[in-house]
Amino acid sequence: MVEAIRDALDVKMAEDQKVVVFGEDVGYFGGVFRCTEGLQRKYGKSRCFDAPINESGIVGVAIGMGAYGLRPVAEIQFADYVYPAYDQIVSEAARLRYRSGAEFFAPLVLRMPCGGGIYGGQTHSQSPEAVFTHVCGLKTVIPSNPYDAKGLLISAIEDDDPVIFLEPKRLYNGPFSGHPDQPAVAWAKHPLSETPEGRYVVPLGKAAVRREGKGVTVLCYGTMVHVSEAAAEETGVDAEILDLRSLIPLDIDAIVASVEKTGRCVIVHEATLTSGFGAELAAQVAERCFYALETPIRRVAGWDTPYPHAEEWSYFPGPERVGRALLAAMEG
Amino acid sequence: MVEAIRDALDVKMAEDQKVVVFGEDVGYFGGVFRCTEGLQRKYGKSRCFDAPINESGIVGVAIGMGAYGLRPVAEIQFADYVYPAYDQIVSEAARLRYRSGAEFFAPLVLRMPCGGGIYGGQTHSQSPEAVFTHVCGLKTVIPSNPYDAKGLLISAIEDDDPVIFLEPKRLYNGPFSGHPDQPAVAWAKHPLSETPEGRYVVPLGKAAVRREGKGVTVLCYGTMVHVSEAAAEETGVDAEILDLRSLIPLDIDAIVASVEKTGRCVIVHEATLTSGFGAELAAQVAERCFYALETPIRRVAGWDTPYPHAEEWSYFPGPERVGRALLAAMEG
Amino acid sequence: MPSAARLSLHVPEPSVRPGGKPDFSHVGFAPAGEARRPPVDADPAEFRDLAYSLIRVLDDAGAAVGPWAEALSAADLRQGLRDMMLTRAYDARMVLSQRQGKTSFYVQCLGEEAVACAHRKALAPGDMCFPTYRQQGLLIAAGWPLVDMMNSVFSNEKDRLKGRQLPTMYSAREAGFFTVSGNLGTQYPQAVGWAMASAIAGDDKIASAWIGDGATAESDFHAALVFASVYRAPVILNVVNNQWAISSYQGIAGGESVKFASRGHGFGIASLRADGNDYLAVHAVSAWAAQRARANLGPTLIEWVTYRAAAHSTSDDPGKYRPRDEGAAWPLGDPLERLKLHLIKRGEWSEERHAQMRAEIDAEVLDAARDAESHGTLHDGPTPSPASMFEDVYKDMPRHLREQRQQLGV
Amino acid sequence: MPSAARLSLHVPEPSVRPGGKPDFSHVGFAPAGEARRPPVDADPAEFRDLAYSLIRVLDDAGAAVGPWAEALSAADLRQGLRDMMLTRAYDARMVLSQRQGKTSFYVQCLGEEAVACAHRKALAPGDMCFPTYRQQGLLIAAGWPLVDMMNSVFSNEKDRLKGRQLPTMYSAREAGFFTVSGNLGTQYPQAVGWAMASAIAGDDKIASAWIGDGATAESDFHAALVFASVYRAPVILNVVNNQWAISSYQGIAGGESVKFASRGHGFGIASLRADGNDYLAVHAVSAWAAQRARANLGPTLIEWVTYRAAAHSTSDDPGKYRPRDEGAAWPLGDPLERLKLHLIKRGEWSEERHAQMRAEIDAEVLDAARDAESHGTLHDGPTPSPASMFEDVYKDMPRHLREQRQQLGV
Ligand SMILES: Cc1ncc(C[n+]2csc(CCOP(=O)(O)OP(=O)(O)O)c2C)c(N)n1
Ligand SMILES: Cc1ncc(C[n+]2csc(CCOP(=O)(O)OP(=O)(O)O)c2C)c(N)n1
Ligand SMILES: [Mg+2]
Ligand SMILES: [Mg+2]
Repeated sequence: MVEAIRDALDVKMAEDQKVVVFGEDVGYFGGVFRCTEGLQRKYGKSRCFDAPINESGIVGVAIGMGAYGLRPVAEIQFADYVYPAYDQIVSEAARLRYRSGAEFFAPLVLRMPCGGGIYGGQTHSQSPEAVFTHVCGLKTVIPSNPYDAKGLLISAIEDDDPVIFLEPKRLYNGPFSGHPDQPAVAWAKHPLSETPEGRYVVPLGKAAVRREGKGVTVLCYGTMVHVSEAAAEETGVDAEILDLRSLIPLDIDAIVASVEKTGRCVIVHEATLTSGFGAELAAQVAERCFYALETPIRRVAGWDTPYPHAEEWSYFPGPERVGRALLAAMEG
Repeated sequence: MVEAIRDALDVKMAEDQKVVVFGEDVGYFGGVFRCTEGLQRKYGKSRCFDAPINESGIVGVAIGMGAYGLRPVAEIQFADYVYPAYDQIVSEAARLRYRSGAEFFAPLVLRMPCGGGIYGGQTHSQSPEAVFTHVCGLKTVIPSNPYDAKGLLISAIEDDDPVIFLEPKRLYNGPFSGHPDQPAVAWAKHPLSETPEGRYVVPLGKAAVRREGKGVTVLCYGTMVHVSEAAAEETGVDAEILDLRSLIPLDIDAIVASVEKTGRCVIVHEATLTSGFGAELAAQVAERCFYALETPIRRVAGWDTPYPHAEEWSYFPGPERVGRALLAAMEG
Repeated sequence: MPSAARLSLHVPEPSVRPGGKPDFSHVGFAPAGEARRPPVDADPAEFRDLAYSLIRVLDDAGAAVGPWAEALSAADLRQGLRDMMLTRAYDARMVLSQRQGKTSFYVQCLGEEAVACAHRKALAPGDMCFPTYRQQGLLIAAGWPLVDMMNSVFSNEKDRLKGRQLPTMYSAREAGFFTVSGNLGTQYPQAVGWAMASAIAGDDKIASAWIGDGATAESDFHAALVFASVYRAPVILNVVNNQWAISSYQGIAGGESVKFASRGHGFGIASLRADGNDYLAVHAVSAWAAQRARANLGPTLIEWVTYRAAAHSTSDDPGKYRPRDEGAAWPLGDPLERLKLHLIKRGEWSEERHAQMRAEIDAEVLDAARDAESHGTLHDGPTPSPASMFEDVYKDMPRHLREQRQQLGV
Repeated sequence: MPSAARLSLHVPEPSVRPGGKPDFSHVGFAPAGEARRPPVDADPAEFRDLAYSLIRVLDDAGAAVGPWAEALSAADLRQGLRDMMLTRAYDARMVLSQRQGKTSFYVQCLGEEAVACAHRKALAPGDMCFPTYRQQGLLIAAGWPLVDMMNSVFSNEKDRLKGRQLPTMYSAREAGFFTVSGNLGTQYPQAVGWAMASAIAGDDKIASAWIGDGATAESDFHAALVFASVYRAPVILNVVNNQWAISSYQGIAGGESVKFASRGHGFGIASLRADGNDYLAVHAVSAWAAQRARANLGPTLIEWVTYRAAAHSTSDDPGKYRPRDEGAAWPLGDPLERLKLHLIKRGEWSEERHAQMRAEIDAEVLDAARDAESHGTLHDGPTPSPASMFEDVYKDMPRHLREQRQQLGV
């Protein structure tokens, strides 16, 4: 997925002089996850450069650049480090268009690796999507595979609204079913690893059905798509797996259609449970599909604790926990 | 309610040398809403003082003070200005105890006026509780009347965990039913305006039934308690109104008991709808009361837009909107 | 060797409180004409002293003296005087309107008119200001229509911000006036980013960032200085030190032990401290900084020393925390009076012409107010439609907002 | 008059990249003994020059020279040498353990040992350090048991942090070592708050805050300086300038045009720049700052000039962004070698005693490692219980966490 992200940046930088890429260690070095490798050499230091370690400043200057007319794509080194920038994101990027009567807007993309599974401990593992989905004016996107990563990132860069672009770091180098004991798999053999050359888009606001099924609808995104697939295989539950891809805007039609078909719903995310985005999904499903639901909606999520280092796999909502929820949903 | 808050601070400052109060304009002047008036004079400049305008610094130094052994009560002038401090709250205050194996902790209280209804526009009207309820390690509290304000604030100050203490500013000087056209009412006549002298506590994590009823359960807090009461009166719906008071920890027993009795649930908050705390409430009710629910859970909340200045009353989830939801919940 | 058995907390306190005798000896002000004027391409390390002195041009007798005195035409200065008078009259009218309930809130800039008005004239078309709520002078000096500003203050049907913003939070892209944020300090790094973008694009436009003394304490101030210095962004970093935040004086932001201008030194940023009540000084120093920025020589930080003569806003009563007569003791005088005196001294102005201009301006403001009021005020007359509340949250209204708009039934 | 038709963005670049010839001329270093030593109660405005010079005590021949040379006993210095050697040996072992898969990650402080080790000795019991992940030397110089540190690195059953934290994120209240945060800069204002609390309580304890050159760019750095200066908090503000963040050099944090020590000037904070590879200088300067703080004279900011001789962490390969032989060209030498030379010169040490101490230390580290490993390593042997994952989120476990613990079935 690293290559797909780099490719999206490359395509857009080549096509549009206005696209600039910056962040901590993204310039000469090419980013701690190598997503911007080679871009400085190719496009020059004023199109791809290192930023001082100040996330609030990174977003603040990106807003100014966007207001000027550029299309900044800034990297936050880990999603866990986005909080210092929260004010600039919430009070400024998200509101610029509104408060100025559309005179100014901030077409910025904030890329950030999220999620655990690499023994990163509590400050290299978080999934903070819910603190963005609550903020009107932002779009929040999270790919689960290279094809989507490239297509969604191109959409995000072309979008005139600020986009929070979360990249599940455990997927950077391969899909991950949630079995840490199994050998790591590379993307190569995965059907969604192929990324067409040049520009293509995956539109924001459209979910994808990753697995069709009639028994229960699974709403998930990012790493949890692969975990849910594994759980469905392993339990044999006839699950329909929706990869939401974009949380805001949300593809509520796809969700409702699936839940009305299956009558059951399991929601899976890696972020902590309480007030996570799963709560919003559950609330909407409960409201819109009330009469179709045969069993209670279940949420499987990270526990309401910081992400621990050693007990990472007790924390991670793996296929076993998801599988139990699938079975429970089938039973009632 | 201003007096109740001031009284709580006074009681604790008198009782415990470790309690210190600071924030922007809280010292000599006594706070823009007058909640700390007279405290500097009474307890001296090193127990109650003005802070530089740096919310991140305010919380950061409060954490350090807490780690030293004091009990800092810091004021954020408006909840809308808490975002610069978000990193210190989320990454630090909330995690100190956990990451240090309980060697250090931050017994701080962050007071902040929230909510609209005073023509404050988008930066003096927000209700950001949901960006705190998602963060494990924090407690989030919001009173709806003077009695609770004093008792909850004393509990919060005595609590060894960091507490976000939201004060609905529209309630500072009187209850508010959500009818801006009706004359303002003072607290004096309200049954919950009496605050016993000296120390008493309202425990964190306990909801209060404000109105008993059999038809539908209303889950609400802060200003919306009064609005919901008005809506119930005006529609004649036999609503049971729960004032949650504390969002984390949540009194789930009280919620479940009520919804199982009524079979219906309406959730009301002033914050924007999507990913608001109402989503968590809806998710939990949907999961725990699935078989008791007769009609879909409904959420009434602020629209997913910034809080507008002139159209404040089109934005505010007033008794008419709540009333419509009550009627709809009764109908199914 | 000094030692203290026990530590104690130092809490800065203004030299006087209500009832006391005003004292501004800490301002440390210097006679006009004294501060030197380095070439714009001088190394900032060579004029650090200028952050501790005070650049002044107009002396007490109204003469323009010293190396910072420029050759501004009498016409330009008369225009400057007019801009300041218009700003003051506009403010007075809006404060009155607020008292009359025509709007919810207002912020005037009484006593600080020179800072914004003269600065604006030192910028070029296309440059972008990132102002606070107290820089209405930038708009007025740019010739922006008063009635448009008033429409926003009244949140009426013609409000270009569709009633969404608090009064004084203008936005006027064409006038080089960035949308004002209610959040202090946030616009400072944005200005730096805008300036960086201009540099990246190979443009020749510069940015001008604004912040108050109190808000320099905000962390975004630091973010801005870091980025501005690292990338040598073409930006002017204005700090308006009007001595007060709301009730807390500049000492609570750090002004007790230093001059705010010196905050630039730790970044190698050219840093100047200037008399903000001196139209000529503001213009000259601003022009110097603008020239420096445009020559790709990087940022300049300027502390404008001035005094907030009125309340913080219509919600504030300064009599609660400072002597009511403090303003009268302010040593740098009134910017309008000082420029008027200078023009009269130059033989380019008179009391009569002044009185006449005042009358004209009053009429102009009144006309504008009547015009604006005819389109509604906050609680009276036409307002923006509630439906517009759902617009501009995103470029295209997403489905969930369309649904909510329907629910509201608009 | 300089002018640029078009602006362009300046992006700082280190003087060399891989393949180039190392160059440290920008460090601007000065001979030992040259920098003056003001009295601790001097006004910071009177020694601003000390932020631009470099306080050094040990000269190239190993002699202690100049006004900052203290009368440290040979025993103290031998202990200092031992602390640094132990730190280095501990680091080497932990890096090896990481390579062997016994833990996930490690951060060494190779080349920077003097900064933490000597500083610690200048503090008193009860003082509190707010370190980063690279100040293990503070713990070691405080005599904290290596095996306890290793237990945390291995996240084993004896880890006092219950396996929750990344390696190197120690916490040891008794040792005056505040829990390390993975988030850069956050602990800086916390240290100030702790120091303010000590002052409020009328205590005599001081705080010591730590940050790297790269992280000075973080906004919390500013917050800390604002609060420290306004309230004159008894805190030492250490900036460890080891020339590099991860792959970005100190110029990206602003070090291209200024010395980080000068960041204190804009706040009126006493600011010193010192040789961080000189045990004697670190001790003397730290003691000066501690004395100042304890005498209620307020904060001191100290830039320690040093060099990160190894990779940023075990996840990093510095050969990708700087010459592999850059360390050899570092002009301030190796702190261990320099102190060793000094002791030998004083007749208080010898190559033989040094070799013997090294052997002792190696054995001590090996013993500790065996002990710690017997309690488990990250993927092998006993670990903290999964149930403990739910503890300490709150003081008392709330109902929803009890439910979740039950769901996990532990
Ligand atoms: C982030 C934030 N914190 C607090 C406030 C509340 N507030 C509004 S104006 C003000 C004082 C600002 O003082 P200063 O920067 O000196 O500007 P002045 O009003 O004097 O022009 C405060 C504290 C705010 N608007 N934003
Ligand atoms: C808020 C935050 N942003 C980014 C990071 C990622 N990060 C970890 S260490 C580091 C470099 C820090 O450099 P410096 O402050 O010079 O300290 P050093 O490692 O050299 O001791 C970065 C960018 C982080 N930990 N926290
Ligand atoms: Mg001010
Ligand atoms: Mg460094």
